[in-house]
Amino acid sequence: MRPVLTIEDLSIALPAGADRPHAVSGMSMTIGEGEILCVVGESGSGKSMTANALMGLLPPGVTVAGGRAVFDGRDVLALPETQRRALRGRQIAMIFQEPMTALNPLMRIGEQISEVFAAHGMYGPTERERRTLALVTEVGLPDPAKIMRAYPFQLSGGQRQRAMIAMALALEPELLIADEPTTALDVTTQAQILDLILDLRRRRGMGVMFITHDFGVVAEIADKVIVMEKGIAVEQGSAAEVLDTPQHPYTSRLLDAIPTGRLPEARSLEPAPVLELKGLRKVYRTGGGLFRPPREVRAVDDVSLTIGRGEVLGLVGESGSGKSTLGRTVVRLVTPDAGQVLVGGTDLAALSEEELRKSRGKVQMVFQDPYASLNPRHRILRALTAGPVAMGRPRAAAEAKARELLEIVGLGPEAAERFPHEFSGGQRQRIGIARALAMEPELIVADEAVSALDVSIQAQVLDLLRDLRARLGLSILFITHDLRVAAQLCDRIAVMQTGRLVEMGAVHDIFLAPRDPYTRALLAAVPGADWAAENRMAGNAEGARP
Amino acid sequence: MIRRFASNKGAVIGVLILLAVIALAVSADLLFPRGPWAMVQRPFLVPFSTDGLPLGTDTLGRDVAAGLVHGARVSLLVGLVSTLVALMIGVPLGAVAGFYGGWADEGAMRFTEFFQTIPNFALAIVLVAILEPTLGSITLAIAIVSWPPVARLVRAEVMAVKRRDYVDAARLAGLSKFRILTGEVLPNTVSPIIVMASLMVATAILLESSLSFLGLGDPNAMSWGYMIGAARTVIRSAWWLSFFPGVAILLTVLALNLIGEGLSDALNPHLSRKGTA
Amino acid sequence: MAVIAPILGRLVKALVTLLAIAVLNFFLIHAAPGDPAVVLAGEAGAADEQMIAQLRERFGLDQPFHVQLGSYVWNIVRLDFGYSFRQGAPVLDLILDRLPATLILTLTAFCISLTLGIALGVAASARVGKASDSLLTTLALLFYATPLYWAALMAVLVFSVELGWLPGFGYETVGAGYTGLARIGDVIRHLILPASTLGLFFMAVYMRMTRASMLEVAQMDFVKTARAKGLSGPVIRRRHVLRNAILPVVTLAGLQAGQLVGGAVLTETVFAWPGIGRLMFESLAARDYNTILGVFLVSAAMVIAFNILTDLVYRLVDPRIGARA
Amino acid sequence: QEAGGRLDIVVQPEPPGLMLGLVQNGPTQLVAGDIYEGLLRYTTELEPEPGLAESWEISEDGLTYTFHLHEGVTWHDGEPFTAEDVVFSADVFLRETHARLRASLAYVDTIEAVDDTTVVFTLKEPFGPFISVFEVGTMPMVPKHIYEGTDFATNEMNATPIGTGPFKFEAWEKGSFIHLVKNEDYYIDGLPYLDEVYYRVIPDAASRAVAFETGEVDVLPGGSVENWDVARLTEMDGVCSTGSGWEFFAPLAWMWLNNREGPTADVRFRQAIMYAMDREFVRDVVWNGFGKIPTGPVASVTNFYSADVPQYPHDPDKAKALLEEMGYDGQTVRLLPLPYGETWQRWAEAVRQNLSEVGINVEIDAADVAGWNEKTSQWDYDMAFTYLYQYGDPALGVSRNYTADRIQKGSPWNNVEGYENPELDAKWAAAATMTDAAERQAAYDEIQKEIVEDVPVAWLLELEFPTIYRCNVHDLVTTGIGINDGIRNAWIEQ
Ligand SMILES: Nc1ncnc2c1ncn2[C@@H]1O[C@H](COP(=O)(O)OP(=O)(O)OP(=O)(O)O)[C@@H](O)[C@H]1O
Ligand SMILES: Nc1ncnc2c1ncn2[C@@H]1O[C@H](COP(=O)(O)OP(=O)(O)OP(=O)(O)O)[C@@H](O)[C@H]1O
Ligand SMILES: [Mg+2]
Ligand SMILES: [Mg+2]
Repeated sequence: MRPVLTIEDLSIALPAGADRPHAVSGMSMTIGEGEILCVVGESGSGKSMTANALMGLLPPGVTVAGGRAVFDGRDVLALPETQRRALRGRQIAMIFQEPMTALNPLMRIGEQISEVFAAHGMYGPTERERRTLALVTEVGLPDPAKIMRAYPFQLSGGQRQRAMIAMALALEPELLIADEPTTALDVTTQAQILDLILDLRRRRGMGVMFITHDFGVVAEIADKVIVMEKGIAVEQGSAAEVLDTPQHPYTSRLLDAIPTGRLPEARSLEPAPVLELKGLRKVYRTGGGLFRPPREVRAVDDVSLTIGRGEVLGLVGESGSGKSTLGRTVVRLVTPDAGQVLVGGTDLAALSEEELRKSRGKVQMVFQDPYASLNPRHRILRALTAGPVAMGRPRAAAEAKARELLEIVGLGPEAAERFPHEFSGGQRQRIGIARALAMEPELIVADEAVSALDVSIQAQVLDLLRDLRARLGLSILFITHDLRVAAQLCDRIAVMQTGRLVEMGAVHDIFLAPRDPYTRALLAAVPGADWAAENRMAGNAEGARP
Repeated sequence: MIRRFASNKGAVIGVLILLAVIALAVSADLLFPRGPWAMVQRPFLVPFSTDGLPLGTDTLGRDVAAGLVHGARVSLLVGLVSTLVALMIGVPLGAVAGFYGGWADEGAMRFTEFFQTIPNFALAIVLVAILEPTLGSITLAIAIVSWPPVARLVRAEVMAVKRRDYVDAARLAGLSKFRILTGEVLPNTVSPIIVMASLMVATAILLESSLSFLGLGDPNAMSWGYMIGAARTVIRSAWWLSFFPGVAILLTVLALNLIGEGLSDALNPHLSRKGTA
Repeated sequence: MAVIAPILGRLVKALVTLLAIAVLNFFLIHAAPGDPAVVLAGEAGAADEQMIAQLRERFGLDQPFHVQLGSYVWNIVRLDFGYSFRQGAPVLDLILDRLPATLILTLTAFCISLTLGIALGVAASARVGKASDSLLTTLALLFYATPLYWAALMAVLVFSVELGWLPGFGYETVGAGYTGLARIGDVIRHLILPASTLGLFFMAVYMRMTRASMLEVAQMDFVKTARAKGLSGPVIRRRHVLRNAILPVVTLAGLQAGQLVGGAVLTETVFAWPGIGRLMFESLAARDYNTILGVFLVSAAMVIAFNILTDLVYRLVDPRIGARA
Repeated sequence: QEAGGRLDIVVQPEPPGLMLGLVQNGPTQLVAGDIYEGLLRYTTELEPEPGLAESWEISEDGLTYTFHLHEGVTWHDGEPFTAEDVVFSADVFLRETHARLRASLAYVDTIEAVDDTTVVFTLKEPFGPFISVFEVGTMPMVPKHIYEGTDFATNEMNATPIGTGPFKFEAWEKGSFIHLVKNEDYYIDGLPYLDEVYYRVIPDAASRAVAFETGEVDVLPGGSVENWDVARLTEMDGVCSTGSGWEFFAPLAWMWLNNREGPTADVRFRQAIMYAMDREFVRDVVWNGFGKIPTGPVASVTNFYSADVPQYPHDPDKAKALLEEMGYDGQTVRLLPLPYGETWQRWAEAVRQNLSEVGINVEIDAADVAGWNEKTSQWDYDMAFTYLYQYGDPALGVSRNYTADRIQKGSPWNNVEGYENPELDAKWAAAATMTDAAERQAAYDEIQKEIVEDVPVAWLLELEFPTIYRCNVHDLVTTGIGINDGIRNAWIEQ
């Protein structure tokens, strides 16, 4: 196979004061024609920097310290800016992670795509328009003529990512660099985009450098894999080699940490319900003014369910399906329009502001973003004791309890005196859990509590939750969009679609015998599902076979 | 943060200038015990021509240097106090509007909009004219015309902060709304308020001098604006009378701006996140 | 268009605001010491009780306060600004006489400051960190920190008195009898100094803001996308960065354009510009109640008009606004 | 003399209206003095000379004044001016609208038109200064055919005033200028010389000076630029100035001292103030050498002035001694400056400094014109600056400030200080009704001597407002009223 790009001994220097001297050091690799190379690794391992260096888009202060990147017979790293610019978009194209922000909000989609032609002085206006239309059609956007006239905000995330891809493909580049192009999308959309990329690769025969941290995605599309750790490529090889017989311990660690489809043993549970939802409804009305009717979104539509003592109920569904709204209604951060939230017999939904404040302790929440869920100005101790003290617990007792909890979640008691910014994301999430526990709740709502974390850290937090469930008999409403994660922890799973519960049942039933077509679609869209299934077949000791 | 601030050359210059001005203002009575109004020499003495009167004398033979130093007091005082008062109006209003939303927000914002609709400078003039020009009324008038942007800023910040998860966490912890507002939300809106305040002091100093120029200054308080206003009729024959106070205003406002920019750079979450993430 | 409805809504609110402003001002101005009768009597150099009583009666000041307020508000509702007894003319006429001058001055100042400010801000941001950027930012800071009136005095001194290039005050050459183009040219010559001093401060504001906004937008993801397309620096700045960076500048400019009308008092005074800022100040000194109230209302209406205009511009520039609301 | 040309004159502040019969403030008279005319004019020695009245006679008993009007005088709209107009003006119009004249008209029994050109004023009792009330600002002639039977204040013609004067109203750009043009049908052939006059409104004093420098305006009437600029401007080439033209008004500045309460109620305190003030310094520095230190209530150019009065030189020690004697306890006294610009502000500051040097605590009270009027007319002050015109005669412009019957709340133009001296009141009254000049002089000599002892107010300065103009303008100031009178004699040398 003819190599499109050969990187030799690439090093990228970070400015003084960064967490390490080099973002990337001594990296080498090749991408062949029509080949997909996946670059994997944890956050901060230097994946994006590699891509940016190739494009000549390194942020100010970050410089190429050494090495070559031969593309089309030339070292792109050494080219003067004008020639690099000619290369960009035309021979090497790139797509980015955030479809929300990667498009100019003030320009029509069509304009943004045809701008690529203009940038390289190609074709006249009518020809540009024609080609843009063809591209929009090719990436599978509906109603292409209309989409071309649309603004980014009028498109969904997946559609925007398709538009980005259309842009990247405009001049039929030989190399496409995709920096986590599906991370921000939900599973079904992700599956579509991956399909699109595979399809285009096949038809166009271009080389693809695909950056991801998700081994599921790797399993789905990669021909070759390169694993990065702290700027160093620790392992590379064909997808099969790396996934099945990892050589480097870091790779193994990453692979181990992935929530595979392995289903844990079903546990026996007490029937006593901790939480009962009856006919819960929440409708959002937005906009609306003096002269226009408001827009209505039925975020939660007639949902009834129960959670037993010590049970973990997983709540899954696509983005916007109403999971968070349901979770927030349970803790009554959102007041439902109708229905009951019965916790230990009291209907939280019917309490007045003041009564509610008193019974706050019963249900607690762990939040998604560990960086946003702790007040940056308060010490950890204050975060853990404010609640109990407000509930009337003596301060000394609350503080003792806080230190104890910190120990339980795997942090030393001395952590109490520190500020949030002194902790890593995973550690903060543990603090978040400790904070919820400090209120001695009967139920914890965990809304995407591990979604923002790196896989290995995700695994640690899941372990902690499992451990707490066992030790304290916690009941958890576990909200996630990741079915694999749900399978790790939950006893039962509820599937939501556009505000409604479409299916609910034991993990095994949902995974192995999904009844609702939506559930089936969700399951099919999980990247690397086949690979995971193989794994499962490979027969792990504790793997629960059907 | 302090390190980042200190590494900003402009900000350091700003702090140095401001400290110098404050030092002069504080030691005014020591340096010029006779006060700014004493007629010490012949009028219209050119600067540097007479010993002990480095900046010359004004239309009545008063020491320009004494006026400048005593004027620093008034200008700074008006700037600081009016900013404080504006904050005292704007912060609670903005906070309540942003935090409670609904009718409170609607009401507070209508009120703010109302004050933003009245032409600012004109309102200041009318207020001073009505209350009669004293330091107090001038300060109040400046505060009244400068609080609406504060309220808007605080409201926007509060609305942003109140959506953070830790605020929800505090609600779940059973803290009262008031405690959440004062304990969790407001402290996290302080940085942009500080930046804005530093610029407001600058604007207030300019505003005071403009009012003074229109003859709406406190006749018992020597201020820089008063000096320029009084000197403008002799600007042709005695340039130094308006030049020195003009430069004083310019430098002080400049210093405050430099400090404001330095603060905003140092406190800007954008930049700081980039540095650590 | 979908633009009409929210504008209508705003207009309704604006009318309520204006009425409230009228009432507040009525209270404020009546709280000031002295009344127009006293001032007129004072100026006459002689007065007796009979004269003051006559004047009060003629001005309606002998009525109880609430009656005066009521009839004032009722008149405002009917768009009747009342009569200036001091100047012996309907307030509306007085204001309409002066308004064009103010509008010409402030709009020119506004346009100068906005275009120059944005242009310089863009230029500075393109050279960020270089000497020319420092020079521009320092200049902007200086303009920002210079008291307006002081700059005005200096400008007259230099350009009018010393150099004799430009007229230092007034609206046109009095009694020259220019017509047509000659007259326009004459007015423009008179306009240059006041408009540029009035615009100087705002130019500095817009420039700093544009620069900061440009730098901030330049950090955004879509700019990276644009670079990945192979677009050149200037094209990116113009098509992508500037268009996004200009939005906050437009907002601020809209807020300030309205304020300019009421804030031109100083410039109008120094340059003897026959605008409504001066009319307000002089009427205030004379306690010519109806006139002050009228000017206030008109300038407040200007503020509102400019805000609505900004909104419209904003809607044109930013497609998200109309759709979201 | 050359005919033709245009004159640009500064008017400050912009007059509220030009109908001189309704509004009598300074700027109005400056402009409207060209449009309207009175029966008489007054020389710089305050001798009456013909105006609309060609000649006049006063009866022996001082009770009958007969005026013979010029023939062929017409109003600007072409209507003839007759004795009926005089009767209407004095007896109907001005009686209703002109407060100052009303006081003098109180002495008048009847006003009758004998024929078209003869008018007779009959007095109830003799009134010494009566011959001084026919100046244009005091008794302007207004057209009967326009105003009779209308509401004077709201008559639409007020916007386009019709007079008999040498110049006709042409246009008024509010905020910019007032344009007058030559009255081609003026009753004196060849007059006026000028084709047109522009009165220019320039609100800032410094800008006014610049306007003169750059040749934009030709005449700066007294008081239109600050004193510091006067010296500079008059030193320019081709620039002349004259202090003449104010003899009739003889503006005298003083500080009202509140005789009712506070330290200022004590005559020793008031005398201390007189000694404490360095009036020469103020004259030389603040007024740039213009003006004269007054000896008492009557200005030196006004009729019946007397210099034989107690003197108050600058003597801080004497002031301190007086304060000591009265036992002044350091109570703060408020000083209300006249809000007429920088000069007056500086003046107040200088006085405050003088007073504080002898141990008097002074705080300057700030107020704008309206506030000043309000405070003074409501007697809410301790010391307040003011200046007043004397109109050529103590009975017209002086006594009103010192007699008990003129203690009237609500107006700032009377005995605001609250000085009560019944003995002197009687003397003032007697002096006003004397007809013999020598007799009157003796009476006023006595009054001045006594009142200066009491210091009811602190006399500061006989103001001199120099008129600055280009030297090629001739005969600008020909009367005791200066350019406030019609400038019909002014001409420009080309
Ligand atoms: N603008 C910058 N200036 C300085 N250092 C930076 C900058 N951007 C990133 N870094 C540092 O470079 C290193 C590599 O970052 P990079 O963005 O390549 O990571 P990544 O593998 O793409 O991570 P992620 O999965 O979070 O996107 C990190 O240590 C990061 O802190
Ligand atoms: N405060 C709100 N106001 C208006 N609409 C809202 C609000 N919050 C959520 N919605 C709408 O309600 C619907 C459900 O939102 P929700 O956040 O519950 O979804 P989700 O399943 O949690 O999605 P994700 O996986 O993206 O977090 C969405 O259409 C959303 O746009
Ligand atoms: Mg990355
Ligand atoms: Mg969610």
